[in-house]
Amino acid sequence: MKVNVRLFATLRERAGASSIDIELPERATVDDALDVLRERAELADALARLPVRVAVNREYVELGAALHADDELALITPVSGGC
Amino acid sequence: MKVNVRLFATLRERAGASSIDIELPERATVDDALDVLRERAELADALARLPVRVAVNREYVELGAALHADDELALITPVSGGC
Amino acid sequence: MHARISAEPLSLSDVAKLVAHPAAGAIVTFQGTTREVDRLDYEAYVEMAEPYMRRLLRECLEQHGLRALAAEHRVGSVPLGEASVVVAASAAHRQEAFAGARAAIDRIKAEVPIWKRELSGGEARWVGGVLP
Amino acid sequence: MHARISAEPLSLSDVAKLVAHPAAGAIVTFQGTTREVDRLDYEAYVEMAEPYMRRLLRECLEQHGLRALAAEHRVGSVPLGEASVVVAASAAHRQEAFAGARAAIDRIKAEVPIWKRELSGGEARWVGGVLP
Repeated sequence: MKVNVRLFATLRERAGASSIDIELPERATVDDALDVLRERAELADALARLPVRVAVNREYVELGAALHADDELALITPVSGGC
Repeated sequence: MKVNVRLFATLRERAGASSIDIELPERATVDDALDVLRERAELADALARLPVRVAVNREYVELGAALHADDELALITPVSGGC
Repeated sequence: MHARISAEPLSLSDVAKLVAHPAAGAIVTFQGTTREVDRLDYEAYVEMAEPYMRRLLRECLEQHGLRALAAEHRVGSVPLGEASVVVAASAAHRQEAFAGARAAIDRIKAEVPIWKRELSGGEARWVGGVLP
Repeated sequence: MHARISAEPLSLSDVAKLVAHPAAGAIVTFQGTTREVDRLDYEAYVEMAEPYMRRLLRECLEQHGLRALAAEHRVGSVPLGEASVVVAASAAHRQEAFAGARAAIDRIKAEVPIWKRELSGGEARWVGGVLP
């Protein structure tokens, strides 16, 4: 199944894209998606260095959460809004 | 010696004036001035009921502070500025 | 240190602008507004209140490590919903800006010679306060 | 509950007006401004940040007994001295208004998916932050 991955800040710059699609087996979890993303050359370094929190369909979720086809998964590196 | 007494809020309304002059002996203190003011018919009730802090020449002072001719003495009842 | 007693309506943005500073990352403001009654009438011992407020602001600025601090208090009639007092504090970080603005309004209410009378349904009464 | 992500300059007085209420005697605002660097560039996950901020504000309102709470966050370039975020909280009394405004900005900084890049002397770097 296809999942859309949103990228921001450092990760967006590394990937040269604000979103990418990845293929995952049916019943994959967020953790499985992260494994796939860590193997991508353009993200490997940054994902080894930066902690990430994951949002699915615009809600923060835990690593064990199940994914579904066409979900929007976002990689949230440490946030620095405010001032 | 003459001392000018500034009145505000409840005391101003009771006295029907925003300031009054009182006569005091030389070397009188703030406490002496308060004794004189408590004997005035228009202020007696209010001064028996309300606590007051005294300012002399626009600075808060203690009751023992000495007064001088033409000092400006203000009777400060509990304040309620702000909101 | 800007401290002013004024009979005119107060402007939040004007007071906030007074504390802007290139090294200040945080600005906190406080507005006290008339609520629940038709209006409040404020009376001040202006000749003392203004310099006292200025000195009080300087002490708060030093104690809380602020960049700037300003306050204005209105006198006369303040109708429902309008501001009787505005305080603005700026600091490098938000912790100090919040603490400084809070200290300033706490001290203004407790120490500055200003009194208010409440007008509600045709009745007027002086509001009990704090002895400085 | 007003929460907005905007590429336009923020107006303190507009956000403060959103929380005015006849039963609110206290309005506290917070502004975070760019300091010490030429500018900050903010990027947001707007589709999530706006509803998340709205929910966060509702929680702060309930926890602190506020009358109203509003916040706006700017994205794109924010030059030195300009505001990146504005929060306004109203409550019956100042205690709650201060606590509510403080809680809102603390949570916005720690939880909302927004990132900033610092630009200083021609150098750009993403600022390390807090993992939500």
